[in-house]
Order: sequence, then C-alpha cells, then structure tokens
Amino acid sequence: MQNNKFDEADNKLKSTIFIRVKQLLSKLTSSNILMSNNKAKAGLILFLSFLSIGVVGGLISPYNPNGFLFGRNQPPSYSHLLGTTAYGQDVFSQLLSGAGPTLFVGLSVGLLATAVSITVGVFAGFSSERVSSIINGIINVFLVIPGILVIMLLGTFMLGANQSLGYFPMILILSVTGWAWGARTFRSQTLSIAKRDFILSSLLIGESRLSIVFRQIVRSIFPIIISNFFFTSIYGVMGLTFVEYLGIGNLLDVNWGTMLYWSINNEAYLTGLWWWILPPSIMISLLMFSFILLNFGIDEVSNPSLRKYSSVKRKKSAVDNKNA
Amino acid sequence: MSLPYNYIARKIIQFVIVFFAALTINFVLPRLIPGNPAALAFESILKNGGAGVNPSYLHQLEIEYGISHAPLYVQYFQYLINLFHGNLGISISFYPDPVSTILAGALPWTLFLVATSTIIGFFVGNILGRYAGINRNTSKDLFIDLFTMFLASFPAFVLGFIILDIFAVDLGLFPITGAYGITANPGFNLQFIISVLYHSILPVATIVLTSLGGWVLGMRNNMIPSLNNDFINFSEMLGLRKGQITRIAYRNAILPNLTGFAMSLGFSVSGVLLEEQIFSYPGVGLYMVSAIGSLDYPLIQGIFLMVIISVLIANFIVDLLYGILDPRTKQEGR
Amino acid sequence: MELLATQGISKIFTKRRGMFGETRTVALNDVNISINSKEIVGLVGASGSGKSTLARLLVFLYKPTSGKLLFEGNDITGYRSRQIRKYRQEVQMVFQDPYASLDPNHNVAWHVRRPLITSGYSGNIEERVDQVLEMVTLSPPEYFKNKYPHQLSGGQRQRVYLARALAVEPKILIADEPVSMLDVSVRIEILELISKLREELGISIIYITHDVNTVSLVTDRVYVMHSGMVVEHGNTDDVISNPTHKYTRELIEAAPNPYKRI
Amino acid sequence: MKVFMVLLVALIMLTLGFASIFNTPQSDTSASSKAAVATSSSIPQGGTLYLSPGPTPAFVDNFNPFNIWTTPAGIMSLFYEPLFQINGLNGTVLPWLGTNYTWNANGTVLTVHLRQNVQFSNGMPFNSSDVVFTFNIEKQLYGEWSFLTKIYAPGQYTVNFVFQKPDLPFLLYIGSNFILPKPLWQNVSKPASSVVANPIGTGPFVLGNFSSQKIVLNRNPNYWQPNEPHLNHVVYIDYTSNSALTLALAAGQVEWASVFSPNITSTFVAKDPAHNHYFFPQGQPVTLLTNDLKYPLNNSFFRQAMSMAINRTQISVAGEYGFEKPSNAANILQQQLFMLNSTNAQLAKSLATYNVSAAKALLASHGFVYNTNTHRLDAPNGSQLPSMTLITVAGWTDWDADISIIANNLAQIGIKVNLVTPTYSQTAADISTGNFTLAQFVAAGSGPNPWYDYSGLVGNVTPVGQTANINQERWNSSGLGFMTAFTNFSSTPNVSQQANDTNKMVSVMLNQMPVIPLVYSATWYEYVNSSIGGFPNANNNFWFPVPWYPGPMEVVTLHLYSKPALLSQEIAAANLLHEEIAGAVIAIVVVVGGVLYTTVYKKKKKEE
Repeated sequence: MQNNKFDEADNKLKSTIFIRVKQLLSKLTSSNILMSNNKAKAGLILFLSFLSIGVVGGLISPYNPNGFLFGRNQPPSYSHLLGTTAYGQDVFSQLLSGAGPTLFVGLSVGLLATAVSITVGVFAGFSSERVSSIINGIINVFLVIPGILVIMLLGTFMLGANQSLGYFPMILILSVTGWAWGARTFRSQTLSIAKRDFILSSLLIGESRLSIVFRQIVRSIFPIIISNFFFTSIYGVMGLTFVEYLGIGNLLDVNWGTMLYWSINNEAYLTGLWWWILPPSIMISLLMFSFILLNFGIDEVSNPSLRKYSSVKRKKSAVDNKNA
Repeated sequence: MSLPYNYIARKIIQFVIVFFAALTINFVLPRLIPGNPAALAFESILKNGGAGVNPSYLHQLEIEYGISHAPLYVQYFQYLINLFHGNLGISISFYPDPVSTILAGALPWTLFLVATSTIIGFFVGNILGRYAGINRNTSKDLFIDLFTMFLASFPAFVLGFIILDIFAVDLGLFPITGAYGITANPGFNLQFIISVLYHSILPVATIVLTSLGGWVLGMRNNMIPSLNNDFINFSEMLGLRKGQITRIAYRNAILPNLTGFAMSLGFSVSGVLLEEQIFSYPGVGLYMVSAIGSLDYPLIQGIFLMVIISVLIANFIVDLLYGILDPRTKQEGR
Repeated sequence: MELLATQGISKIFTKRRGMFGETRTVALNDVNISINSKEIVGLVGASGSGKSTLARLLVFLYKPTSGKLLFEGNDITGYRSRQIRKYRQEVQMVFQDPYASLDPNHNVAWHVRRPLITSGYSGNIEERVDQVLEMVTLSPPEYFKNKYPHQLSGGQRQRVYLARALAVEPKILIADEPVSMLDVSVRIEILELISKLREELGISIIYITHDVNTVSLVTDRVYVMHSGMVVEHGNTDDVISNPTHKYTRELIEAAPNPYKRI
Repeated sequence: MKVFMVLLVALIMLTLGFASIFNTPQSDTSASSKAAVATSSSIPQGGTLYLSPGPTPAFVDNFNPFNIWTTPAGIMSLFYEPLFQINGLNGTVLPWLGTNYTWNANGTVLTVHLRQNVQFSNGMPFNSSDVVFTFNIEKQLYGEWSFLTKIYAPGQYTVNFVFQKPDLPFLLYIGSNFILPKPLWQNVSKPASSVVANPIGTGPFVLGNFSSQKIVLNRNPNYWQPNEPHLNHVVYIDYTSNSALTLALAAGQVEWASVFSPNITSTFVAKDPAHNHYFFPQGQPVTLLTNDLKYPLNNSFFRQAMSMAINRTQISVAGEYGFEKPSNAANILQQQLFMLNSTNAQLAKSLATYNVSAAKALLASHGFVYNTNTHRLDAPNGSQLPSMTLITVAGWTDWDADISIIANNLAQIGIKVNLVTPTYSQTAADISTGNFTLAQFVAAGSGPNPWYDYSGLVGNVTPVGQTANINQERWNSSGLGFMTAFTNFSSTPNVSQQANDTNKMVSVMLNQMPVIPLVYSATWYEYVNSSIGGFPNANNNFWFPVPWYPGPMEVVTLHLYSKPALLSQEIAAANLLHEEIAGAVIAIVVVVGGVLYTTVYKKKKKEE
C-alpha cells in the first residue's frame, strides 16, 4: 500500500512535470517566435549545431588536444584535417575540444550577467525615486569605465590568485564588466511598466512587490531579457577570447581563446599558418553570428516597431504581439 | 537653443558622482593586485648575487616607488590630495618619470584614435544603416546587416593582425608600427601631419570595421519605425518627395543613435586600447600592459583616471548636445 | 453608518526645480467627504479638479499633506505597509482604462485568482473565481477564464476588472471614471452592473466622473469638486436639479444631453 | 611581461660582472694604460647605426645615470663611462677611465689610478673629485657602498677606496660604476629622481635629437680614445612589440636588437640570409623548482627520478623552439662543465637524460610503485600519491608550453601534475613564500664559476609562509659538506683548490638535486651586417653582445664600423623617404575622396 501511494505521488509529479514541459514546448512552437522568422531559424540551427559540438566535441576529437604528438607546423592533410600547431598539436582536435568550454563560458556569462542585470535593473526601476537614481548612478559608473581596464586589473588579480577555480573567476570578471548594459535597459523598461495601471492594480489587490516583479514585470520584459541574454553571451565569448589573448587566463586550458593566444604568440599570421589562427576565429565569429541572428529574430518578433507600426493602435498591437 | 538650468545642473551632479565613484574604484583596484614591486625588484637583486646590497635598500626602494604602508584611508586621502594638485605620482617602471609626463605623451594618441574611429564609424555606420533601413527586408538590407555583423563578431585582435599582415607586411602599403615615421619631426609641419594620418589608417580602419555593426543595426532599427510613423505617412499623403521624407525620417532616427554614441565611447576606448598593441601605436594601451606587468600602481591609476575622465567628459558633452537637439529634454530632463 | 471619511484632507505636490528651487501645486485643499455603507457617492468635476488625486489618496497611493482619513471611525492616516495591505482588501479601486489595467501576459482566471490567493481565501479558489465571474455577468466562466485581455472587448475587460476587485469582498469600491473609455452602448450595462452589485453585495461605491449624466443615473449623493475643493454636495437629485454653486451650473450646462444628441 | 624577462636577465648579467671578481688577479695587477679598445686607424669614420634594445611603449626624455636600466636600456653607457670594462664571459678587465689599480697588502685599500686628459662632453676636465663625489653620493642615496668606510682622493688622478674588511670581490663592482661630473651634480638635492634631458659624461656619444619614437646620438668629437667612435650617429628607434621589432629587423630598418621571435629563421634570417644573423648565448639553467619541505619532494631520490623522467630535448625543441639547449643536472653553466671530474660529469649527464624505466626503477627501489591499473604512483604505504600543482608565469609562452610537456612526461612515471599559470608577481610571491609544490622559474645564479650558480640555492631554510629571497626551494644543505666547500671556494684565489671545491659541491648537488634544471636560458641577440660591421658572433664572441646591457654595450658599439661601400648611401633613410611619399599619396587620396564624396552627396541632397 505504502509503495503504491508513493508511486502514485511520484506518477503525479512526473505527469505534472511532463505536462509542464509539454506546455512549454507547445508554447514555444505555437508562438512561433523562433520559427516565424528566417533569421531566427538560421540562428537557431547554427546555435544548436554549436551546442552539440560543444557537448560531444571533447569526446569525438581524434587526438589528445594538448598532446605534443605530431610534427610541427604541418599543413592540413587527411590525418590532420586542420594541420598541426607549432607545438605539434592537432588543430582539429583542439577546435572540437575547445568548443565546450567556450560555449560554457559564454552562456554562463550570459546567464549570470543577465541575472544580475534583472535584479539590479528591475529593482532600480521598481523602487523609490531616490534609490532608483542611486542605482542608476552605479550603473552609469560601470557603463563609463572601459571594460578592458577592469578586465586587465581584475584579471591579473583574480586569475592569478584563484586559478584552481577553473573558469569561474573568468565568468565572474566578465559578468562584473558585462551586466551594466542590461541593467540600464531593464531599469528603463521597468520604469515605464511600473507606471502602468495593471501594476498599480496588483499593488491595490495586495500583491507583494516581489510577486509583482516576478509574475508581471519580468514576464512583460521577457523578450528583452532573452535578447539581453544573447548579447551578454556574445560579450562572454568575446571576453573569453579577449582575456585569453591578454594572457591572463589559464593558458593551458583548451578553448578557442587560448588557441588564438598561442597562434598569435607564435606569429601564425606572419608565418602563414592560417590553419591555426583562422579556424578558431571563424568558429567564434559564427557562434556569435548565430547569437546575433537569434537576437535579430526575437527582436523583430517582439519589437512591433520593426514591423508595421501605427501609434493609434500602439497599445493593442503591443499586446497582440506579445501573445502572438 | 538655451538649455534648462535644471538639466545642466542634474548632468553636472551626475558627472561629479560618477567621477568620485571612478576615483574610488581607481584607488582600490590596483591595490588588489598581489605583490609588491619593491620587494620583487629587491628579491631579484638579492638572488642574483647582489651581496653588496644592504637590506635597508628595500626600504629605500619602497620610498622611491612611493609605496606606503599607511592605513588605507590615509593613503586614500593622500591620493585625493595629490590628485587635486595634479600630482599623479611617479611611475615605477619608468622611474623617475612622473606619470603625468608619460600620459601627456600617450593620451593624445589614444584620444586621436578614439575620436577618429568613433566619428568615422558613426558616420559610415549611419549612412549604411540608413540605406539598409530604407531598403528594409531586401537583399541589400540583408547583405549590409550580415556583413557588418560578421565583422563585428570576428575577434577584433585577429582581424587587426590579419589586416596588419596583408596590408603592412605582405603588400607593404602601410607602416608596421608607430604613430609617425621616424624621419618625421613632431610638430606642426606637413610631413608630420601626413605621416600621422598615414600611420593611423590601418588602426582606424580596423576599429571602424569592428564597430560598424552596432551603428548599422542601431540606425536601421531606428529608421524603420521612423519611416513608418504617422507623421511620415501623413507627409507621404501630402505628396512629399521620397528624398524629403527619408531625410525627415533620418533626422528622427539619428537622435536615439546619438545616445548610443555617448554610451559606446567606453567600448570604443576598449577597442582602441586593444588595437594599439597590435599596431604598436604609442597610446596608453601599450603602457597599460607594461604597467600591470611591473605592478606600476601610479601609472595604472593614472591611465585609468585619464581614460575615465576623457570618457566622462565626452559623455557630458554628448549629453549637453543631446539636450540641445532634443526639445523634450527641456520639459522632462531625461 | 459612516464607513469612510476624510477630515480636511489636503495634498500639495512639490516638484524640485534645479538644485534649490521648487514649485508647489495644490491638488486638494481641505476636502471633507464621507461615505456610508451601501451608498453610492459621486465625485464630479472637470479634469484637474483633484478627484483622481482624492481617489488615489483613499487607497494610499499618495499620502495626504495634512488632514485625516477615517475608516469605520478609526484614524487610519498613519497606517504602515502591513496595515495598508489589510485596509486595501476593504477598499478596492477600478481604473479608467480597461486596456491598461489588465496585465496582457495573464489570462482572466489569473487576474481573479491572484487577489484571492494574496488575501488568503480559505474556500475553493476556482469555485470562487467562477462565482465572481458569474457575478459580473461573464458567463459561462469557463469560456472566459482562459482568455487573455486582448481577446476581450472593452466592456468585458472592465467586467473582469470588477471581478478582480470584488473577489476579496471589499466594503468600498472606488470607481475612477470606469466607463469613460467605453462605447456608449456598453456604458449603461456597466453602470447597471455597478448598481446591481450594490444591491446584491451591499458594498459602498465611490463613483468618480466628469459626466454629470451618469452621476444622476447611479449615485445617491454627490460631491462637486473644483480646483481641489469640494464646492457643493448633497443628494444627487437636489444638486442636479437645483445647483447652488456657479461651477456646478456650468458643469451641468456643459454636459451633453444624450437624448438630444442622437 | 617580457620587460620583466629583460630586467631579470639584466640583473643576472649584472652578476656576471660580480662573478669575474674571482677570476681577476688579486694584487698588484695593472692593466696596460694604452687605449682601451684595440682599434686600427685604417677603419673609416662615418655611418649610422640603427638599433633597438627591445620593445617599449615610448622613449622618455630623461637620461638620469642613476637609473641605468630605464628604456632604452644600454643608452646610458654611450654617455657615461665606468672606471673599468669587465668582460662577463671570461673576466677580462679593460682599463677605461681608470688606467690601473692596486690593493694594499691586507686587501683593505684599493687604489685606482685615473686616466689623464679626459674631458666631459661639455669640456669640463675629468679627475678624482668626480670619482669620489660619485661614490659618496651613491653611498648616501642607496646605502650602496656600505662595505666601504671611506672614499678619498690622495691626488688629482688617484682614488683610494677603504674597505671595512678584505672584500676583494667588490673591485669590479666599483669598477663598473658610471662616473658623473661633480660640478653638475653637487647641487642636485634628489639626484636619483631628477630629470636629465641633456646628459653630460665622458662617453663616445652625445645626445643629438630626442623624440619619443627616435633618439639620435652624435659622435663626441672630443672623445678620449683615438679614432673612436667609428660611427657618426647611433639612432635608437622605438618599437612597441616583439613582432614589430622583428619585422623592422627583417626589413633592415634596425641593425642591432635583442628580441624574442619564435620564428626567427623564417621571419628574419630568410629575408636576407647573407646579412641577417642571430646568435643566442646560453645562460644559467631554467629550473623546475621543487618545494623540498613537502612530501614526497623532500626525498632526494624522488627529485632525481623526476629529473630522469623529464624529456629535456622535447622541452628544448618544442617548448623553446630549439633556442635553449638541454641543461646538465648539476645546475651549472654550459661553459663551466669542463671543471667537473669524470664521475661528476658522468652523473650530471645521466641524471639529465630522459630515461623513464630508470626513473621508475629508482622510485620502485624506495617503495614508490607504478600502478599499471590507475597509471598512478602508489606510495610505500599503499595509498595513491596525490597530484601536484606546477605553476609558472602566465604569458611567458615558452615556459607555459614547457610545463605542459613536463606534465606529460611526469604522467609517464605515474605523477599527476595540475598546471596553473598565475601572473608574474603572483608566481614570484608564491615561490618566495613557499606556497608552491612545483614551479618553473630561474632559481640559480650565474657567473663564471659554480659558486655563483649555487649562491641562489643555499642559505637558511625558511619555513613555508615566510618570505625567502634565496634558497626558495627550501633545501637543507647543512651536514652534507656542501657549505664547507662553498665557503672555502670563496676565500681562495687558488685555481686548483677552487676546482677541488667545485667538484665537492657538484657531487652533493647531484646526489641531492634540490632543484631540477631543465634548459639553459638564452639571451636574444640579432644583428644585420649589411652596412655595419664588427658585430660579435658565435665564433668571435669577444664581448657580451646585447644592446641593452650598459657596460658591454659601449664596448661592442666601439667595435662597430660602417662598411665603406655603403658609407655614402643612407639606405634606411632612403627606404623611409619612399614610405613617406607613399603615405602622402594615400593620405591625399583619402582626403580628396572624402571631400568629393561629401560634395557629391550634398549636391544630390540639393537635387532632391
């Protein structure tokens, strides 16, 4: 009896999760946010293929990416599809194994920085004018300071001190330098939403501010959040290559940033080793391109002003589009 | 064209607050870097057989490098007082040169690159974006968008190296290094000016190429709603010619992009600092790397401060400009 | 019995100009109004007369500059957030614009369910939702429950909003121009619904409008506001038929006669 | 980062100067008073040398002789001169401003006789007051000459240095110090931090023209050495990165440089094999520092086994591009290996030879067994040996590649190594406080004999957590007979006695292996001899050949001359002129294009 009861509960839980997932999926496909737009479709396909390379890349790479196993500076051949490095490593294996960490850092930065932006931005937009302007000042400070300086300074400090933490310090640094843009957007969006009647209404009904933030405001700005996530992920990937290029990351990890670091430091561009420097560059470019395309599509779907625009029906069409 | 007092006052207050925040960050950050430059230098001397060096030499080095063991708040006030006297300290890696002297030599080059590349990028990007916006959803639009986006997402330093390799090394059309030729004598003479322009072509071109994407996209996205709005529709009905209509729409679209101009300055500076290394351009980017490597706090702080002040002032100017151009600021102030 | 009353309420908005200067706008000046249980009171005035400010003051969206708020005889002026939240369950508000007062991202059921959840409703919530929707004549409830605001007409939206406000069984409903944005044909329906709710639920209603015609349809008593002051008050019929203040007369004369028009 | 590398190597080279102390005769030696650099009057006068000692952001208009290492390093020695020039490679002493020197009987007073008829470049005469002033002000300023009680001048061309105790070694420290003109410096309150825009010294060149990218030096017409310098001008050109400098070298824009370039044969030599050359002298060993207080590295056999498991050839070829040769196991310089007896030589070779099975056998004989299932080493108590962390400096690409190879090598004998690359300062701090397990770093000193090489490896054992400036591997050398030999060596001038002590030290060193030497560090030196002749090369390495090392830099420069056929042609300048014309054309095209575009655009606008 006992077991049955548990099973039942378990089944119930499973079925609710199942239903939830199904709802989410059907929402995604029926809403056609991604499928109605060709750019978004191309971006999604590109991104998914990168994601799969990122997941399985390390497993299917033909050789040890860090092993000094082969002749040096060999051009592409059948056994080495993308040739070898000046150290005798297989470029193709490095490219495959490097995809995972690169994506991981990019997406983590996207997640973390967006989370910070949401917290700070929405909080600033939905609190008293004084608090809001103070937070706005802080956001401005972070916007104005060129990120490269902070990355260099924090990089030499954190990456040196805590390298055993793997990519975590790097993700942290990039998030610290990358959240302000999103926070600024979220703040202004929240400011405009917080003035609307339906937020007032919820306040009157007795909703807590936290509930309003999560149930209503975050939901209203969700397309912008997604868009911001992609932009911050782009920043994350760029930042990774950048930190590695400056030589303040862990240079012995294999990712596309370190590949560029080693190829540039061995003057691959001067000695004609194009198969060493170009593949990671193009992969990074394509990955970011896929983010941009996705973003483009979402932007076009969610931002009615990029489609037919009429100020008379502004409210209505905005509402329609959000639910389309 | 007068601006409301209110607006300017608010901008000034904002400027001062951000400035002080930046000052404080500037004070704190370099002190996070582990290690003591004097101790490093002393250790190297000692280890390499400098038996004649007295232990008090370490203290001597610290004094000369301006390293203080005073409590942080004392150092902070000292730092502020020095700043108000325009004293940025003495560089450690370029001892005994004052940081201000070094920056006076380096900052103009960086500002020159930032200004040129941002302005060119802004104009070229706006023209392309305008074109893409007018021809929205055609193959022209798609081509411009995708091409500039691809350039924007290509790692900037790799692009720099490739451009350097092709145009300077292989084709030999442009110089490899420096801000002016070694035969040119700095000063206001034609040879020097031409030399400077010539040396800046590759770095500026690289920065413009990488920054184009943002401008194009921003302009295009502002242009489309602007072309679709009621006023434009109305004008169309009144029978205005297409060129006139485009111009009106363009004027409406450029204003929001101008805010982007101010906000992107921080980004531009980042890009310039990066490209300076690749093109061996003698701006602050080069000093930054060597200063961090040798724990040159005063120089790091000086660079940080100067860059931030420059960006802040540029932001302030653009804010004022925006206030003049946008009549709404007179009422709302934001 | 006097349910809610104001004693000499004033509200002055100050706006900073520059660093030291400020401008003061007097929105309400020594306003005394009261409402008894099961009563519909009208607040009439042109835009800018301070009637909306007064409404927002009554639900603590603004704090009065001076004066007192009395609820069931208690001074509630100094209420803090927890007390305010509790008080708001007793006093609800309906907004003017039904297109803006509903969250476009949530469906009808959510809008009605949330106040029940936040107020800790003890019964079956879904049943109550159905019940409230029936009450505002949105039936069958199943048909409307999963609709999103953009799928509803203006009148339906205002009904949904009424349902949301009534779900927590308030004692007072403040209706801030609830029909001004609706088609004329729907206005009467909503007003009739409001009158019906008073009968059925026994709640008091403060009806705010600039439209003298609708005031005479539904209200028992009326306050006429002008420049932040109550210039005249009394039984609706008396005030309309026999206005004493110059401003009231202007208001009545300016009002379009619906029968004449069409 | 590389700036530090340069600085480090520079300081090490400073030691070379110290080191020669022990090779110089102790008393009554007088060098000949003839002209310092043997020159032939047949060498023609003229020509310009373009050089760049290494990349730097920009030149600074300050030639303060108290900071001889400021960029461009080496330039100071063309303005200011020392009493003697000492060859760091073999200890030879050239008389310079001093003609000869003598010690008193108990070795506490050094008398230096000065050259007469020498002028500073502004015409002021040089005499003993300048020497006394220079040393005294440095003593006050730095506490630098603390071993001297007194410096005084008994005559106008004689200076006496009075030592606290017999300290014969410091002769050459004194000898290589730059001498300043007293009249110009005596009223300067803070000489070390004052800005010197117009350097005045006795050197062969004077400052001609300064800009932040180019410094032009002109021949000093009143230089005291006849027929010297041969060159009319020395031009320092600023390059801001290694690759820019390499490209400039390849294009012949610079004729003398010290720059690291991984592909030097293809990017530099291949462009003009007849004239473009490089030669990288091998210096002291780069070492794998082991923390000798930590288990299992506190066992000497363990360190020996690790040494045998490391493939030094692979490090040399793959990590160091073949520029740095595999090191011996004894931690001494390549040119000192001849001092070893056959037993030591044999051991120094075999312990540095890649031999995985021997390494495994040595470990197994002490109970550390390679587990073929886990591919890890099991300790004598049966537990698996924990992994170790190996650190080195981030951005020193060759070392970063090296540690990757070392990790692969050590994995073969069952030692798992985690690699971490902190910043330079962090690495240095971790090593000095002992917060490391394994580190790749330069630990040894360097000099003409092993005493100097070992001076950095011995000393008190500092506990982990406290800062150690020497003996950072924390090796306990007491009770092994090492320190006795070490002390004896430093107190005897007898060459055979020194050889005996050397072999005693080397024997202990090999049995203990407190640190594991990897490869000899290389000093970068490139030159282009198309228009300038007289450069040192591998066959004729007459003086230390790098442009950034102040003392030797002057000696080498005075050997350089312009090749006659090219005297009249200023090739580099011609190239640059060409470049300027191209630049002007392009600039004009751009400007005209811009103007045309805007006018056309405006016209179009008007038409609309």
